[in-house]
Amino acid sequence: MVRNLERRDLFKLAGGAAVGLAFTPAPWKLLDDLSIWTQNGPWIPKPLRGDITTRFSVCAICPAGCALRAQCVGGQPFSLFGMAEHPLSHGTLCPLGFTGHHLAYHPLRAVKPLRLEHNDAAVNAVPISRDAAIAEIAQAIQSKAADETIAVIDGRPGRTISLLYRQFLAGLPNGVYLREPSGAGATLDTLQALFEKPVGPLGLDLENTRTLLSFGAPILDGWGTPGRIMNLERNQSQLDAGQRLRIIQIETRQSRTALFANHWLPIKPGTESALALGLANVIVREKLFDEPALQRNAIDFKQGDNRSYLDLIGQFQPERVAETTGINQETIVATAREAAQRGPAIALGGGDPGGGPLGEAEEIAIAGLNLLLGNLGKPGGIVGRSEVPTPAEMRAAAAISPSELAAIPDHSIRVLIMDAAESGNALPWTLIEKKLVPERAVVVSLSPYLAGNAKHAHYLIPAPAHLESLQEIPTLDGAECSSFSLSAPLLTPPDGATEPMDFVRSLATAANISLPGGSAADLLKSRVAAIYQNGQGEIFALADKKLTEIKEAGSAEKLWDMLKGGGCWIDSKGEMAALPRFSMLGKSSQGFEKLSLTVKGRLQPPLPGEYPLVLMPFGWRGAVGNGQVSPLMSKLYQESGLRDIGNQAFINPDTGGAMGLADGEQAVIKTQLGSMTVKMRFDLAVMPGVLHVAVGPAPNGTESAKEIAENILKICQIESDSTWRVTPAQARKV
Amino acid sequence: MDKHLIPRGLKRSPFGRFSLWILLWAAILAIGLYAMYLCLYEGLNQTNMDNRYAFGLWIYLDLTVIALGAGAFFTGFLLYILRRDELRAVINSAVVLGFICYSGAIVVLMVDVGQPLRAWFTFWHPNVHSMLTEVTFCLTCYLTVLAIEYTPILLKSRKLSQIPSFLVFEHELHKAMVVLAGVGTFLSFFHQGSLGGMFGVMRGRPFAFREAFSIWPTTFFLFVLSAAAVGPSFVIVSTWLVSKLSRKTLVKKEVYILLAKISGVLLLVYVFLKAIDTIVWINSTAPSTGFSAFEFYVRQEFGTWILFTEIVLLGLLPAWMLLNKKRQQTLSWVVTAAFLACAGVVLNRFVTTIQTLALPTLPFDQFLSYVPSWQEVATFAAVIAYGVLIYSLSFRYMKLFPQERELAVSPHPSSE
Amino acid sequence: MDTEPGKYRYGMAIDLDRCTGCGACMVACAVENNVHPAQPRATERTGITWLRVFKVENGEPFPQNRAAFVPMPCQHCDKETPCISVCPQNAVEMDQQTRIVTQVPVRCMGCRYCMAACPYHTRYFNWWDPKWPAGMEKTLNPAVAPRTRGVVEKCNFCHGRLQAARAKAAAAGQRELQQGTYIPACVEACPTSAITFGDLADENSEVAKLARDENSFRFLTRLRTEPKVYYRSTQPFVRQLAESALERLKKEAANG
Amino acid sequence: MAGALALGWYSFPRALYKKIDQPLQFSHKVHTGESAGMACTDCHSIGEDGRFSGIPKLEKCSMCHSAPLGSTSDEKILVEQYVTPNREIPWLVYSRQPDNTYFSHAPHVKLAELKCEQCHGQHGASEQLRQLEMNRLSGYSRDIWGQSISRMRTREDEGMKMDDCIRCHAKSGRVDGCIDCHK
Repeated sequence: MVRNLERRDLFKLAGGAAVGLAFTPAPWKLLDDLSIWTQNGPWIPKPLRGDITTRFSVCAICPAGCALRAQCVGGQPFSLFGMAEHPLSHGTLCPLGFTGHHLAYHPLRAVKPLRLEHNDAAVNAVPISRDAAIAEIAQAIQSKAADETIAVIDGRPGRTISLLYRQFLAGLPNGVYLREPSGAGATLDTLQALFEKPVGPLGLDLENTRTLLSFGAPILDGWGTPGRIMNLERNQSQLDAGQRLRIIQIETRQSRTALFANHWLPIKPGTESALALGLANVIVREKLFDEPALQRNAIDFKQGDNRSYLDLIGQFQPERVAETTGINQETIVATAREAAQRGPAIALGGGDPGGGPLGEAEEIAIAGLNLLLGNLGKPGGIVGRSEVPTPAEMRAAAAISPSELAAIPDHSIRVLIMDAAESGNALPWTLIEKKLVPERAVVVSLSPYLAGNAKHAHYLIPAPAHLESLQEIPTLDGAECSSFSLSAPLLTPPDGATEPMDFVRSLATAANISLPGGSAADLLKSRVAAIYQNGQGEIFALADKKLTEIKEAGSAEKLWDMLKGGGCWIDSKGEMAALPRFSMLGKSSQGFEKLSLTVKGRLQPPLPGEYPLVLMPFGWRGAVGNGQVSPLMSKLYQESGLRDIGNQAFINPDTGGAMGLADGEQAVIKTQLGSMTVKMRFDLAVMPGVLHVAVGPAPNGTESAKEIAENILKICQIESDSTWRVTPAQARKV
Repeated sequence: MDKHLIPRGLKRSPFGRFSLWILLWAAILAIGLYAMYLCLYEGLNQTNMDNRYAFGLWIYLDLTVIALGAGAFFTGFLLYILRRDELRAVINSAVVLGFICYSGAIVVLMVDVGQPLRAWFTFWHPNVHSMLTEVTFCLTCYLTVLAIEYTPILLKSRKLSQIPSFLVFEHELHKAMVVLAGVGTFLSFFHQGSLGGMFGVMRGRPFAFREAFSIWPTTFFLFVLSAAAVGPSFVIVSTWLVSKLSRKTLVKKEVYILLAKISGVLLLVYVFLKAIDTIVWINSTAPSTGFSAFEFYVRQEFGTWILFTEIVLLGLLPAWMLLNKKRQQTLSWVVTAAFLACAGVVLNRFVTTIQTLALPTLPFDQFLSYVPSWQEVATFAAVIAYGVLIYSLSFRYMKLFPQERELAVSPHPSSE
Repeated sequence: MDTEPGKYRYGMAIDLDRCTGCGACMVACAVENNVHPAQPRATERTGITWLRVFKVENGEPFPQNRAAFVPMPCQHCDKETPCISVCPQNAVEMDQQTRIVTQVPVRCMGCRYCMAACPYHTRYFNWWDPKWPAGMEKTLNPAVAPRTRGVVEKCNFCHGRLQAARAKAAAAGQRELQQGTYIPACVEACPTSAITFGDLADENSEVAKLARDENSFRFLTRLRTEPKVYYRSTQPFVRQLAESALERLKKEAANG
Repeated sequence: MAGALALGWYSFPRALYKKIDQPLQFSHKVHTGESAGMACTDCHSIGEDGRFSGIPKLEKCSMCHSAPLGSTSDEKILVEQYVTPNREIPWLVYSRQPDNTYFSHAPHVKLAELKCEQCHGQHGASEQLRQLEMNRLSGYSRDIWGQSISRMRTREDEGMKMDDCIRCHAKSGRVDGCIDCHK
């Protein structure tokens, strides 16, 4: 009983207290504050507070050089947009550009120099001081054997630093300056090579073109400066039907360009050369070209020895080409006529540089087609443009001329420096590796990220990330006029980051080679000065958002400030000198044979029984190679599947079914070079017998996903060191 | 061991066996509690729900248990308002069941919402147009009612009844029962309906959308009816189950039969109306939203067979069985029927929640599938475990079945 | 800044012939509205994309197969808005001045009833805590508050930009918003100007004109919710998408 | 019960709020008085983009305070710790709204023509800066909730919670939407 009494009192007390408290604000205020706490708890990131300002720069993620208008809070950019008035980019940005201000915070960012130790699969990154690293690299350079070379791969030729690289290499016994295979430039470079003497830089006058034969170039998906194409497309509606640009997309895959081009020719894998020559065949047969001109200028158009261009295309009758390419005869004939009669017309090669470029043979065939169409130096065709002026002290650079990876012997590179700049083109490590001296080679990467090919390097000297340093944007391949702009930094780089220019300089000092002095900025200034002295072209200044004569700038310094403030210099249209004589079969003596071989396409059917499918990688301009994409790009890959990520292979349902595969299930893709596991995706739009796999970094930068993106190139078969777009493959259920 | 706690004159299984039984369920409960902790601490990414399958196992569970818990309000209604005194034999059990179902449902809801700390917004800034608001209000109120209805049973337990003031309190409460039953009925009527309404109002989900009478879509009334109908059935099933487990006769057969009759009649009405509703929906409602009703059934796993099973096999059939005068005499028959009836509602709630969300609305959208994660299942199991525990304890230490003692003395013939 | 109800009726017209599916709008939207990058485990069904671009196909075999891209933001249903009536605590409302269907995550308790109710699936739940890679939270837009885990969010037609536009107007002493002073991020971002935004209530506005275009359509109109996002396409197979889903469902049933 | 009441009414508010001193003292009165004769808008103005520069930047102070004016200790702190090293002064803002709240002075001042005092009380005429009372749970200033813990308002300008905004808006018969004020 007593116990109960106590208990009851306890009840009373508790009850009383409860009632009492209920009549105070305490519980209710607490309730309110608790829910407020769920609105602003410490786990929710807080945006910065501060003054909102607008700053201007130029996007340097890829070579396109689109103008940026950055909204900043306390100087920190939080939003990037284009600038409608900008003469090159017309206000357009691509998804990568919109997220450029995230790249400095990428999870795979490297913020200090690293020595990378490779024990079989694993990579072990050890921090190392910059000087120590440079000393060791210089050491390797000194100790190279006579027949070994020192090479630099330049992601973006044409910059001041490119000239610096070349001077540095020129100072070495046998330095090699390499360019990454370039998409838009490929066709023009090939064309250059066909001439007896150089004609100076070339460009495409797309604004006046009426028919564009695109051999797989991603015209509507980030090609060139996206704004240029989008602006062109926007203006179409103003033109009357006859004047509009008709894009004819010749591509195996139903790419975005294929979808939105005026006409899509789904071509069998690796048969572009055959089609190009087939079209030439029709044009010649129907006399739709300027014969006397070709007779005059072409060395090998018509000679007696059965090894002339005419003899070559003679083998490419439409019916035969139709069989090879899978495009019916009528279409081939119609396309040829349209190209020849609905001029000005351009045949554009390059393919999908993000996946795999076209090969040498294809490019020569396409170049030949352009010569046949006679569009050189004509409005709406392939036009000449002048070089961006270079300061006198840099001219020495010319001493060493650029070459392609394909051109240099295997196992010859002792020290390889991979420039930080992102070309947006795929470059398989397997191809680079082939060129390295086995065992003893030393590879240095200047990438800001420990990702992509940088993971294979021995030293990583991270450059500042996007928007962290002053970058120059040289003329883009395929642009009609030369241009130059600067990407002013909006962020401060971490202490551990090294300007590639400073790196080369200190490496040169260590290897006692003398380079023109001055800081990175000084060199750029001298280049801007050269542009000003040259007095050619116009300047776009943000102040009035108008194009004005370059003299209006008033002084080299003023020009420099204009450019740093997001302006840009555009050269006046260049004149093209009278065309020198040219060869249509290429310089090499086997040009004729090589091209003849393509009559059946790159993969001579039937394919080896074990590998019944054709594996074709595809990429997305700007989103491949060493560069990384913002983690926010997960919206396009992981969270919506709008863009395809490299862990899935697309196949036609019929083919897939026949292979015993199922949609959405894991499968192993195998080629002669290896195999990888992917998720099979059945897609009605895929050509039967073809496997498409995306190339590119994973959005969320997770290790596993990143591997995948690289793997696919590892198992792609590289032909004549220039193309890896078609590989016989098989796909099995796991 | 715990003899002094067991109500006088009642036999209960030895303490050892009982505690084993308790431990078993306690273990399940423990796992479930851990799962709940995960969901609350880590967030709902622990579940397999997603943006497209925003509701999952839990909502389904809530709808089901609340339907089955309806036994409480409806028996109360019949006993206190309509004065069917025979039902005094099961009212306690029914109340306990009701209390379990509702408290369980609310616990799960608290785990289900992303920000439980903001749950009170519904009371502070209510949107009166939302069926969910109605549900929330009624659920909480009715749970209080049930709690109050539960207390006398608690207070009558052997130990507590030694405290005089408690006895007095209990007595007072009893007077209030009529009022409570009234309130309870009213509240239940609304939230049972609103639960149905929740889905009936979703015009964005043509499969669930129904025409409305004033503000209430037909599903509102169908849910009320179906709940009322299976309430008694569930009491039958549960009582039978308990008596089997405890190997005792707990209530007179008449009670079973009475419950069966009530359940049967209501079920019949429900099935009738449900049929009409379905026909209207097929011929008018669905087409008017741009969907032919049979589009919804082209996928085999969700084929028309569901419709048939729900209305005929688990609706008409049990109704007939429950009302069949002759067979009513055999307990097993009645129980089977009652069981089928419950199954019918369980299926109905499944269709309303899970199937509705599986169906695409946008033309370029696919069917969705969803498999609950272990955390979801464990939480589900925990609620059941919690129920079993509360019930077992109540059954062991309180007088849930007033008739039990007399029946123990003179076992009823039909108890075999 | 006028407070007269229903003065404006903001809406969108999206030209599907122009949309190349580049995804700029999706990314610009996420940047503008502080939507966090996906967690490693996130999928197409647990991610957050206020604006999502879908790829739709004509279902023909190669090489007749054709596809189009459909950007799908919140459709801002004007009548019988399914998500508004269901929210138990007024976290969703029809903004009287602009007719924007507004979601206020700080009021939301995450019951997800609105998501179940939305026929367009344009509402997204925060299944995870919002996380940005170290340092990246510095790039958050101060005009929009990051959400917490466990609440629903969706497209509000960039209300941050609306507020900024209003403040600017007010500073100039104007009560009315001038045409074009307020456009959502996706509209500004689209490289092909496929998206037009404006006041549907204004007969002469560009968007109103496009809405009346013979090739314009809206999705699921027969639900009678009067969405304020219009689509335009000259491709018949795309326009057919607006109709009932019967065909597709049959097809799916066929191949399981 | 009595104890509970006392606890809830007296101790709780004191426990809930943390008092923080301003980095240094400042007198609006002195600045607006004859000696300095500055106007409110000299420091608190609305930019043409509609943004309100709530707290002036240091440069504003440096204009006059490049060297200590007067001999107060705060004057010394100002010059030595902020002006000379050119460090912004980390003022504590009494009326800082949560991150999820949007407020623009422009429409209130330019269109509705409210006086500062209507929301900020006599702050503009204050002799010195009081301590900021920070809610330990939410981190908000007490001015948001208002001085009286029961939210029974004693002064017109008390409290800056949503209800307070709504009350005033209701008076002017505005139709409000959530996104008018929520980010």
